[in-house]
Amino acid sequence: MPRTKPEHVTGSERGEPVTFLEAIGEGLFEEMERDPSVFLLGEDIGVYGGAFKLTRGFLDFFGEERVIDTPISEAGFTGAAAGAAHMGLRPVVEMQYMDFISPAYDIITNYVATSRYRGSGPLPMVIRGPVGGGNRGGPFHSQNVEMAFFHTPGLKIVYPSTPYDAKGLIKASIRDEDPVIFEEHKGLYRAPFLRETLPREDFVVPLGKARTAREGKDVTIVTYGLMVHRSLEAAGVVQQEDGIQVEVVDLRTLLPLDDEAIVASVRKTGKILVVHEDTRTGGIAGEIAMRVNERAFEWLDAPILRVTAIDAPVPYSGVMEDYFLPQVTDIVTALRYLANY
Amino acid sequence: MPRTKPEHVTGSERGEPVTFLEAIGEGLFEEMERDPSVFLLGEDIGVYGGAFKLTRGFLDFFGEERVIDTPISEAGFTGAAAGAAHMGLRPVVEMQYMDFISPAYDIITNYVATSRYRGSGPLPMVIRGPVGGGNRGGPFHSQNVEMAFFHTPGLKIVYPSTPYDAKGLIKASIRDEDPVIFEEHKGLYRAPFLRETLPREDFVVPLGKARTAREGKDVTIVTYGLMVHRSLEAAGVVQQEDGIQVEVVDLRTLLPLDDEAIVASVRKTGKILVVHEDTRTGGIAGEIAMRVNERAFEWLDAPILRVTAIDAPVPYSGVMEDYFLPQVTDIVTALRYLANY
Amino acid sequence: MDEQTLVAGLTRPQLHELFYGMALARAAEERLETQARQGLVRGNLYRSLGQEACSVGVAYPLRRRGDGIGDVLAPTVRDAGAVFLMGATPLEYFRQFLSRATSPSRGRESGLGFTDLRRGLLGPIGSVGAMLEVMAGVTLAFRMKGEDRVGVVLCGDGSTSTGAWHEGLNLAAARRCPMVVAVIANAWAFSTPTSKQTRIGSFTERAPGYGVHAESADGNDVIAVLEATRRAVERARAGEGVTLLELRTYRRVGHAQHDALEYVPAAELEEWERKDPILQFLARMLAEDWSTGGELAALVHRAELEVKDAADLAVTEGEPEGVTALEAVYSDVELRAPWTRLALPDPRRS
Amino acid sequence: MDEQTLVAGLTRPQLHELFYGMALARAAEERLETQARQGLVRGNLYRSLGQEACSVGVAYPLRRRGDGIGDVLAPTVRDAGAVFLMGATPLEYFRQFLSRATSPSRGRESGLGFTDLRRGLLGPIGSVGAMLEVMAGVTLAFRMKGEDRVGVVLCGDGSTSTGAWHEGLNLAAARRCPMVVAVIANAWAFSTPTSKQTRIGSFTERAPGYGVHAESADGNDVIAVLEATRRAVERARAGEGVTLLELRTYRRVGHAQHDALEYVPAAELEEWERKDPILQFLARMLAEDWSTGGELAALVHRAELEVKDAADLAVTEGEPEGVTALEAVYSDVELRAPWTRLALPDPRRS
Ligand SMILES: Cc1ncc(C[n+]2csc(CCOP(=O)(O)OP(=O)(O)O)c2C)c(N)n1
Ligand SMILES: Cc1ncc(C[n+]2csc(CCOP(=O)(O)OP(=O)(O)O)c2C)c(N)n1
Ligand SMILES: [Mg+2]
Ligand SMILES: [Mg+2]
Repeated sequence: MPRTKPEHVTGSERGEPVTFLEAIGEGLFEEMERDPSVFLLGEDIGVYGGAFKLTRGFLDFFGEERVIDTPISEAGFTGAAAGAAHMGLRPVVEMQYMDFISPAYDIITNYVATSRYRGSGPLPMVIRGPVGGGNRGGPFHSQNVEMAFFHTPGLKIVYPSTPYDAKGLIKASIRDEDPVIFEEHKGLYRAPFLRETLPREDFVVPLGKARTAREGKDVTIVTYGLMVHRSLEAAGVVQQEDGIQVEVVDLRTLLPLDDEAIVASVRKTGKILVVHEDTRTGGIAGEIAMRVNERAFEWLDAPILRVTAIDAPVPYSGVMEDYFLPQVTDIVTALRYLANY
Repeated sequence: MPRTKPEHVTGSERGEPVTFLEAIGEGLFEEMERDPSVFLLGEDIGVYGGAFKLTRGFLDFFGEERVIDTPISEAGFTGAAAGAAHMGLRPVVEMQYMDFISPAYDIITNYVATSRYRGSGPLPMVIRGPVGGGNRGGPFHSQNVEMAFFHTPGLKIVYPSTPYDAKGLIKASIRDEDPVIFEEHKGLYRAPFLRETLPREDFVVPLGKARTAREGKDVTIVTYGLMVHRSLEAAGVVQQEDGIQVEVVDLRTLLPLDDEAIVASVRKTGKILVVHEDTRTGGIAGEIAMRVNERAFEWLDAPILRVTAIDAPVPYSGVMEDYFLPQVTDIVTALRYLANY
Repeated sequence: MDEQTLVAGLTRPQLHELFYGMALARAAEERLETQARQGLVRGNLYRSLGQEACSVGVAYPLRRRGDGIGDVLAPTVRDAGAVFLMGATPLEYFRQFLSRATSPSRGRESGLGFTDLRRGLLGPIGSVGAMLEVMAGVTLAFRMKGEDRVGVVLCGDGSTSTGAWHEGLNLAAARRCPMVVAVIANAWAFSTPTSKQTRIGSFTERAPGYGVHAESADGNDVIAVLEATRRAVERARAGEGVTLLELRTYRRVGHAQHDALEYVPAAELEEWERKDPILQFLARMLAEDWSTGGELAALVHRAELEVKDAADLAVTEGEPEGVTALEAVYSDVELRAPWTRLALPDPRRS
Repeated sequence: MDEQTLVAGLTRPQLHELFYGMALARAAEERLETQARQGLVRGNLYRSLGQEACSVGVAYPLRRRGDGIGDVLAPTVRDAGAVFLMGATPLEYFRQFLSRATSPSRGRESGLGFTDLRRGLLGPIGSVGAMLEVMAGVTLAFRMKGEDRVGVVLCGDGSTSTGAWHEGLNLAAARRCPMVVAVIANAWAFSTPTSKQTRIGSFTERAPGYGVHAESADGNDVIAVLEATRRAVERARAGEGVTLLELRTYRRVGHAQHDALEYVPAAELEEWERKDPILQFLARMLAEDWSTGGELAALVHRAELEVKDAADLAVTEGEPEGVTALEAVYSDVELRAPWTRLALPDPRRS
């Protein structure tokens, strides 16, 4: 084949460390190579390679039928992905920004999520795209979308925090028999500190399993996505300055939620802080609090607490957005409070 | 004026007890009489009077310009309501079933909810409609929609359980300066046991305030909608059979959540059970658990627990739907468990 | 003589099949109404009375194979006739409405809301219009895989106002998918007349805006519907893209059983009763000598019997166990029963 | 002499106003690009380079009053020219992009995404197409209140594929609202050519499907745009309902500043550079003797000065306090600051 692989998906093959974005690109690319039924659709993913250039070069390599530039029709192409999945294909839909998943809310929650239940058999499809704030994107290019779908049985939601997980999880999501919403934090895409050398051989990270990002015995942080790194930073601060040993659980998959991992850590530390970048009321901290109550209440030595964004649209102003978002200092404060409780 | 009022909205005027549905009809009607800027739009609300006949006769009384039969365009007419609100009107949108609010998810969460924040000034509008299961309506005519919007700052969500509250709250919602989602449980609409004589004079029930539906000192139930009545029934059972005194807090408004009421009751009883008809994961119990942790953890003598629907689409089969829904026996079991804890 | 084609390339047995298809739909729905009155069936029943020719005429020219490689059809909730032709049986139909454990959706959905990929049936969801989006993807897959299959969506006049209808149709049109959209223009969407749905006089006027073919047919003439659909399907199979069909007909019953049709002028109803698609076809069959009164009466009788047998059997069967509500939400995640229905947990430190 | 109408019923000062409107938009955007390169502005900048005549020609014939009872316009994020004409100032414009505390949205939204009802400006949200739904309601309100006001939505070719576009347009059409939809057909939606967006050659082909008027105009000819819009606005004001305008033009810069236009043929760009709406109008003004080189040069200069003054002032102003992010989410609910930034709670029994 004369077609050449796009360079940004060959890092691991060449043994070089890759960014978060490249890791996802590699995952997509490998799955497309491995399984001809995998194909992509979304806005500007072909010639342009996607707003974040994640699928740059894919069109040349895989051709027009497998890398489809769609009209601006999030509902239309998400529904179409479901139709193609019925016919045995494995579509991967890109939302240009995940904020634009909203017009597809009906088809996702009513059609996609209930399809298997209504008897159609498996409906393998992935809806992926960039999420999150900190980029001065304003209210419509900064959202996290997990809580729009967390309440919908039938969906899975994945939200990785490292290149390794991102690659392993996108591959696992594509191979999964259920519809998966896959969130990629823009703040991680090209973050240099995250560059990581990945195995050359095929690997997946299983859905539904959290990861202990740091071990500790005093306080548990349950978090995901970019906030894993903020949490690790805060954990480092309180370790150094206060000798507090923080355990950081990176959920990786939000739905289904890995109760076991959360409960195990809480039973160890007796204290739990949930950190999420998403807004506060109705955030995932609530569900975690319920699960902990149901399974680890007697181990709690302090209230379950949370550090989150405030309950507002994401403001455009940098100063306001910084105020809006949870910061390392918030986590540090919360950790000290819990440790001293 | 030769126009006659539709009979079903004159019960209170005539001093007769009214159903839940009639109470909402009265509330809408009175607000339309009182304020010419209030108008209705939705599918089949005019000539037909709405799928549940709630607005029967309104068209004849108020005319075509204030009772608008729309095309099947939930996003379109919800967005249009916002536009009309900008121009000083107070639209009340009916969703034929609240399940069909889904196509309007984008315009509600991105436009309506953020409008004031982005500087438009007030955006008074109400989106109301029937919700809930138990009617053998299957997956697309039985949903509760609160958790689709609970996470969206800028919206208010109301979910009444009695004719008095329904009337007072729909009136308050129409007068409110913010967009309100108003859920009406189909199982309450015509329930004979709910018939209630309402004040003849104008009254409202303020948004954001819960109500103590039953006082007790042993266990708190926090609930809303149809489940208030299931909870009261269960409370009666355990009172009689076990001497357990249950306090039932009817939230009435879900967003903003009335922390004060919840916290006050939990500080009194030390035990809390959240009951919601909606599915489990990501349900409102989670947020309540967080708030209780934040403000009443030290008063807790038992884990925060919940009784909810299971995590599945709403099945059509009656047997399956009964299994799917939380039942009085579930609440009784949970209350005993908590009381004995 | 059975091989001779009499009209529209159809033989006598085929014409009988069409007739039987309509008679079966009508008989099944009537039986269902009776069951509903008896309290056996709950939930909404949507009838196709007066528009059976649309369901049957659209489904008939498809490759109906039952082996998962034929054409695909997405019916509306009213299209019993189409669903039967695609291979679903009256027994399955009654099981669906009676929510039997044996029903195709295992009690999860009512009526025609089940999906059967072997038969090429995609069950609708509540939101009208949505199936255009899904079918755009089904037919996109046909193109991608080089299969010469076709996808047909039935939809109501009311559904054309939805964003889903637009996005699905435009996407399929832009990619020249082998898709046919048949709008059953039955004058009403629940109580809303088409004039409040849109300012246009015919849905064919939508076609230029998507760059697709269009054709309008008398929806009460099963042969006309069949021929228009056949042309559309052939175009699609030949790679000529999407066709928008308008089938002009009339919904002669309420939107569902609780709707007493108070908003419909009696004269209009009578007019359309005279155009009843089954009686009209029957009259034509006799007039053209394609059949005899005895044969057609026998078909009606057979349809009624088939329906009765199916209904009677379905009634005797049981509903699913409640606990099955926990199944099939995911491929690999097991839902737990509610804790209040299990041995109570002991959350204390152990 | 200033009262004599020279073309399209416009006087010399009015023609100068049009010219100035385009020059101002271009100058403002260029200044903004500089600021972005300097790192002063973050986030996406969407330019109208080459399509200024659309923004200006559409807004000009509206009742622009600034007192809340004129016409209403919903721009796209690219329509600086329209927003200035409606009364927003360059100072406000720079404050928006620089997220100043003094900006119309008080730092909450970038660029043209602010709403100012007194000036009849409805700021767009992210989702393209959505403003048709909102404007349908604005114009419905005009009808209900018996006001002879008009609402105009500017939207891109790409936005026409959204369900929102369809639902908004159909609703307004069905109710004969006084609404004008101007599709800026600039050949691209980000990197997607119109041919991938839809199979149609002209967006006017959509009009019959909604039963609305349509007109196509050369989007690089400000007079043509103005005249077509004026006709549409007059029809709307006269109760003749919705008009769909197609404005044919070309987006000569990247979708936003990071887009290097690699997917655009150089020849096409050159062709459209030659049709630059400002230069074209300038040439015509001179050829027809409507103005002089000196006058026009002075206008360009004035635009640049106005922009520079505004930009320079805005740069010196401060961003909002972070804590203001808590304000104006609700009319009557106060958000609390995060607990970690307050005196720490004592949740113990007291
Ligand atoms: C998106 C959406 N909104 C509302 C409804 C409620 N509803 C069910 S059927 C119906 C009327 C449908 O009319 P039409 O499409 O003409 O189909 P017909 O009933 O005539 O077969 C409505 C409004 C729905 N199913 N979907
Ligand atoms: C519903 C939605 N999906 C995706 C996007 C991302 N997006 C922003 S602008 C744009 C292209 C818009 O093209 P067009 O409507 O032609 O406007 P133009 O940029 O040409 O002015 C896209 C895809 C969006 N804004 N809204
Ligand atoms: Mg219809
Ligand atoms: Mg464009």
